[in-house]
Amino acid sequence: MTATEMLQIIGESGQTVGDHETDLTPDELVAMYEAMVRTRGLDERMINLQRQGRIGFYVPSTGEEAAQVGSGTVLLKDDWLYPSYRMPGTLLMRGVPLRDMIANCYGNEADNCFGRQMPVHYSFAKQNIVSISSPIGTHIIQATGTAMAQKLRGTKEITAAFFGDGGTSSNDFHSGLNFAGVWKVPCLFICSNNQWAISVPIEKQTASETLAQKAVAYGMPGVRVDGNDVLAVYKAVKEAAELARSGGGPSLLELMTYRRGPHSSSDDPTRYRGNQADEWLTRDPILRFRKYLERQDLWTDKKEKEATERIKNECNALVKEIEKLPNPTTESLFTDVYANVPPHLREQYKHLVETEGEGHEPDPDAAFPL
Amino acid sequence: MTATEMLQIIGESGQTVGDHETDLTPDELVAMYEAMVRTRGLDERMINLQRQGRIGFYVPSTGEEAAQVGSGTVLLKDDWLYPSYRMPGTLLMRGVPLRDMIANCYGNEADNCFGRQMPVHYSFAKQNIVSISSPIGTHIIQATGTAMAQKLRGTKEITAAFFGDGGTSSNDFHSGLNFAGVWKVPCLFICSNNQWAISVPIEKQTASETLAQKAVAYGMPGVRVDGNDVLAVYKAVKEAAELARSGGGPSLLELMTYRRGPHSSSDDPTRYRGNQADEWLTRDPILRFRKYLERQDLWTDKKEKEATERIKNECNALVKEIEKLPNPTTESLFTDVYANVPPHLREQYKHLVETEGEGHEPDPDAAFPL
Amino acid sequence: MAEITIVQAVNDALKEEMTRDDDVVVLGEDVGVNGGVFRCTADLHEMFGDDRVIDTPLSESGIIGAAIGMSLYGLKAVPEIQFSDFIWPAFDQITSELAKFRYRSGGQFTCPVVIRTPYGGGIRGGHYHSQSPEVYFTHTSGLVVVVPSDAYDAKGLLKAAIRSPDPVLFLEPKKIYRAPKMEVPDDDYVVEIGKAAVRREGTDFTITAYGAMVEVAMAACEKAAEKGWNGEVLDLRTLVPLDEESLIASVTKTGRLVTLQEAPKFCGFSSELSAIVAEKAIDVMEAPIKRVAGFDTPFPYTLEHVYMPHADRVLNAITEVMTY
Amino acid sequence: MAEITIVQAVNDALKEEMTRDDDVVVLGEDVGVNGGVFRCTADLHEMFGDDRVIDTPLSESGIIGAAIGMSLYGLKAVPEIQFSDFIWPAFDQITSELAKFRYRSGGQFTCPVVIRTPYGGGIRGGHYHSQSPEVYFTHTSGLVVVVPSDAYDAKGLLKAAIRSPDPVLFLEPKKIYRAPKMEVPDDDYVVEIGKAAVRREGTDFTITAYGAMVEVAMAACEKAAEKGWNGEVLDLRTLVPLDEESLIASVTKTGRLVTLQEAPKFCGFSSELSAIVAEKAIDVMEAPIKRVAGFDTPFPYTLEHVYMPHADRVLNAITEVMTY
Ligand SMILES: Cc1ncc(C[n+]2csc(CCOP(=O)(O)OP(=O)(O)O)c2C)c(N)n1
Ligand SMILES: Cc1ncc(C[n+]2csc(CCOP(=O)(O)OP(=O)(O)O)c2C)c(N)n1
Ligand SMILES: [Mg+2]
Ligand SMILES: [Mg+2]
Repeated sequence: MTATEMLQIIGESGQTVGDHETDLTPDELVAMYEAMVRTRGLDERMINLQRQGRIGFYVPSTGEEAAQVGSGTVLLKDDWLYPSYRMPGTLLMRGVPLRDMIANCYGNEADNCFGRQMPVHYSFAKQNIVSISSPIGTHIIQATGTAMAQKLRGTKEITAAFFGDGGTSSNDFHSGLNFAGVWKVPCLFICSNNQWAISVPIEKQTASETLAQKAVAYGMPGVRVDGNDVLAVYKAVKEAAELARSGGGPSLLELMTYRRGPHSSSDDPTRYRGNQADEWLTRDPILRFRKYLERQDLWTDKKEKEATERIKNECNALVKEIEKLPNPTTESLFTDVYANVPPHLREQYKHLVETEGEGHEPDPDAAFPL
Repeated sequence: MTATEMLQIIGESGQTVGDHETDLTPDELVAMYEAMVRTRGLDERMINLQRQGRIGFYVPSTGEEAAQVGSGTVLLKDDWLYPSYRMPGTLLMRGVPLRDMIANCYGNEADNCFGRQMPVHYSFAKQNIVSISSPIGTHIIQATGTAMAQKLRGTKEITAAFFGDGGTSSNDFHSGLNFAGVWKVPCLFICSNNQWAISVPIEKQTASETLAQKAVAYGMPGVRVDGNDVLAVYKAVKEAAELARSGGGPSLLELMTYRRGPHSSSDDPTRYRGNQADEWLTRDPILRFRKYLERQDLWTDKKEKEATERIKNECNALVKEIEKLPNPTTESLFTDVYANVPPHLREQYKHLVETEGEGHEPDPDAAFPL
Repeated sequence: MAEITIVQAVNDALKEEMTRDDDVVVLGEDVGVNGGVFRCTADLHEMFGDDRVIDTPLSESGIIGAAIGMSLYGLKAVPEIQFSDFIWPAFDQITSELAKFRYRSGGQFTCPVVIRTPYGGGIRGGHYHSQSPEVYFTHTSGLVVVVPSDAYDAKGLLKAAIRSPDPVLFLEPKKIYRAPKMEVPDDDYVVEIGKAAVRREGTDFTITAYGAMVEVAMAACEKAAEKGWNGEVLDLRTLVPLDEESLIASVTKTGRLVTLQEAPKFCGFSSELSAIVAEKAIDVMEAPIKRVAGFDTPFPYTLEHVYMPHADRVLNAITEVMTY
Repeated sequence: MAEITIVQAVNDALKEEMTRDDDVVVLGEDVGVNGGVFRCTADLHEMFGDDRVIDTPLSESGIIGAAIGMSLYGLKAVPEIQFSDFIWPAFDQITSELAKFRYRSGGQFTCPVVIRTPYGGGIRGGHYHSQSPEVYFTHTSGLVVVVPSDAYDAKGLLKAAIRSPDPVLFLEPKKIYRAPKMEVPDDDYVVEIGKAAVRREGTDFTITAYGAMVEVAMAACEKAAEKGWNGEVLDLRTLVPLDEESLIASVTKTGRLVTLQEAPKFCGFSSELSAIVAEKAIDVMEAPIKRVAGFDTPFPYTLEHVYMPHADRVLNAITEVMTY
């Protein structure tokens, strides 16, 4: 595997490319496929809820399920993850309850973050999934720091940071990979190159021939992978994880994929991209893996239908339950700014309650544009 | 020339390495040598003045004269320069009056910046030498912007940004080279790898095998040069400049050299580096070039003595003249913050003059530690 | 006269200035074919081409640094930062470089970049799409900071900013980007930087506001009027250089001051207004100076409507100063 | 009891806390073998090794980002920013990340990083080695901001900061890094964060100060005493959370306030003090609140002594409030 060639294991029609043999059992393969179906099912439900105005915002990951599930299969329970906002699939695979994810998108009493952040900005400490923030790239160097801590403590854990092609231009991509190279920490830098950063195509993002080759600047291996090929992603991430776990230091992985949908529920891609999407629409990572499994008699139409129904029903039941819960308390505005609420915040809270009770009504016109 | 091999033309004993023929005339060669001698002469005088407490701070460039002069020979009158603080030689070659440089170090009435910045933070608009600031790396992306402007205006000019090995870790090294690669602007990024950033050695700065190869991440050529070999520097910078001037886009150059002296007048390198300097002390770029010229009968002891005396005398005369000039006016504290002095600053100035006249006495204990 | 939104006003100002002056160049994330995520740069790419309407890589530091370099050379760069919450990677460029170039070079180098960026809450953007960062910049000597509150000013102030020899941070109140519409002359005009505007004359108390808070102040005054209190609304428009004179004149008349801002209260911009009054006009004050501001917490998502100042909250403060 | 400088106090605090707690890790530029350009981390590398005293690449963004990642995991990172003037590349990490992690994650993730950095003028450092950036951080909810003014506090507050569950910006006044020396107990002690100290009791006027300005305030009070005016000096020590109670108590007693800071005046920290008093205690004030501060310009080199507040300038302000 190199930084300029692209690793592929499953071809577009589900055939095996080259002489690759997988170390995954049939059960594991099927579990991976089911995780991809679940990911898309969750996404579809949430997009739908957003369109109906029942949640305020959503970021679809349609077409990027292989990247999420291929990576998610490798990482161990104790490993730390710094996810991007476009990877619900990996989170589900780590054991994050579907309920908690949906609750986050509602941002109400059920949300473990008290509705403080926009939808899809998850935080799940129990699963070592670090709080997602909107500013692009900041988490990359944080992942290096966590991996350094893991190294200093002498654990066998690793850390993985996930980001997009746009993220490679950020300041902390540079600091993150540079520090990681020097410190030789057990960190994977996994870039989903979906070829767009909102409306900016990859050619305007960087003149680097590939993103993987940026690894050269930091003295670490760079690997380019077909990101729509779940087995290729799995293999590349696994090898990089083994390297990191055994003290071999960090790697940069570029997963070549495509953002099939809009950037977010606020985006209208017809404004800036023509038919390029069409050619990529046929390159569906789920379809491709399904063909692969079907060739080996591991999957059927019936199973497909069951899996699709299952996630749909799960989502519906949870939505029904969560949707009727009340907002977080007004008090939650003031807690967690510091470990203890300091005097000036106590005063502000007290004044608010005294003068406005539980406060003001929401503005019905407020809507997020991006 | 490649990013991992190192271009060399003059060997340690002044012999020509390989089959290189220079396009420089004997007069040009001698002029380059004289510029190197001038550079060191100026440096020595200023270091001395700093030791005597007559100027507050200085940054020596001892051992890095070839990098300065090799680059300075290439750049044309209309080209724009974003220098680092360690390159008085290049500035002199661009026609900056010695007087103006010394005046800057005194920061008095004669200083074209009204003593607003520390010594060696020069600004010379007439020579297209952009104001040097202390924060490392910020100028690299500014150079990209200027080169973009040159490109948009359709000029044949180019821009060059100079920085150290430490500078490659900065945020704006990353943005500067990334933007330059995408925009394909006529910009040279010239890194003096003197192997130290204050006390931090290059191995702790980056795990990249060379700095030149960082160019790969930005889709531009990277070239590694013996930075103590003035002809190698000249050749590499010239080729990169021609590429840029003809629309071929930016390049990254790594000039391998060594910071022989302390980081600045405030630094004590014995605290952090042992004998490594000794081996490099024998690698004097001036001595090497002198041997080369002597082999061709272009230089003599007599000329050496004359050149050394000349710069010494020039400096002494200027120091004598400048040293007795008064401080900048108190008014100069308030001008140039904005194009016009706004009301609140006019008020502050007025209040100051009314209550304190020309103000307070300096603190004799204040001394810069770095 | 056309009826336009603030978005349209910004867009018109850009079009007019780019037509007037070939040196004006727009750059930023998604400003090109996409026309900006808020549509402020719509059509520009079509009208002025790739060279003058530049989609950049995802780096705010790069956007501002490049804009500085262009402007040092003589272009007039007008970068957009997509949300002001994302301006921090560029803070070094803005604070250490943009603000100080003229001063540190003894006036030899100037880079009058105009940074446009939407700021403020009210769009359900949560934590990182709602903040009001003005005070981080108003403390930085060398920057001009402008905040329009309606379409007329947005257009006139942006045009003035583009023609200004100083670097300008132009904060666009995104809550009111699209409403209400306003009549704006078709002819070329500018609004002078450095002058506040009295939006409502009154004699009993003064409210200072800027950006999206001006309409909140106006609404609060309507409510106060029902109680017989006649308030004056001072729309600051330019935060640096501040129109101190108008501030002092207004409080001298009314003797009572309520300051209003969306940003967190502690060390917010309004604190400077209090300090100026306490330094120069404390004698005229007949009541404490009350600040209505965001709470000193990060900006929330679900409870944004509780967080943000609204007319009733301002009315409470008015009541406090009027009944003191 | 040993007589030590602030540099030594910082160094001692680091040594003691690193000895007490294996999780404490120091990182930054030149903090290792070199012991820091101001020697604050001297000997640490020898005592605690490469793993806990880490020389970093030249990237402040990287230093703070990595420190956050370490601390999220459970280490206690104590990064050094070589000069506070160079903190801006890390401002995104500090403002968007460090300050907000606890809040945005509903208390699940915390990163109580302690950022140490020398600030302020008085060393002939010019433009970029002299600035006082406190207010950029005091407006950022979620950060604790501490500024010691002597060796005893430097040690006790730094130890408290390292044990604190919140992120702390620890600003070290480099002008007085080495003078004067002060007796400090050999035993372990901490100074409580969030409490101001009355450095001089007085009844006629109050001066607030912090860091290197405390000694200037003291000197000014000596001069005022010659005129028969008895001043009280309040050393704020912690800027966030501010000890408002002590401020109000002092002005309630004296009725007159002069605030003192090195940083530029406009929207500086002292403006908040004026605003608080104007909001909560305006009635007790017998004179305008005067601010002595840096001018609203970049920091100069040659004329630093004209720029920086000094005792005579403070005395002028005292005279103004006393003779009002
Ligand atoms: C620092 C910063 N600048 C701008 C934005 C606005 N923004 C949100 S997502 C995005 C594009 C990200 O593209 P990429 O990294 O490729 O990830 P993708 O969305 O394609 O998964 C931008 C510009 C932001 N969130 N943070
Ligand atoms: C952003 C920033 N951080 C830290 C410093 C302090 N500092 C001044 S020079 C320097 C080292 C620079 O090393 P390098 O880039 O290799 O250049 P050299 O001094 O070796 O020529 C440091 C850390 C600074 N000026 N700016
Ligand atoms: Mg992308
Ligand atoms: Mg160096």
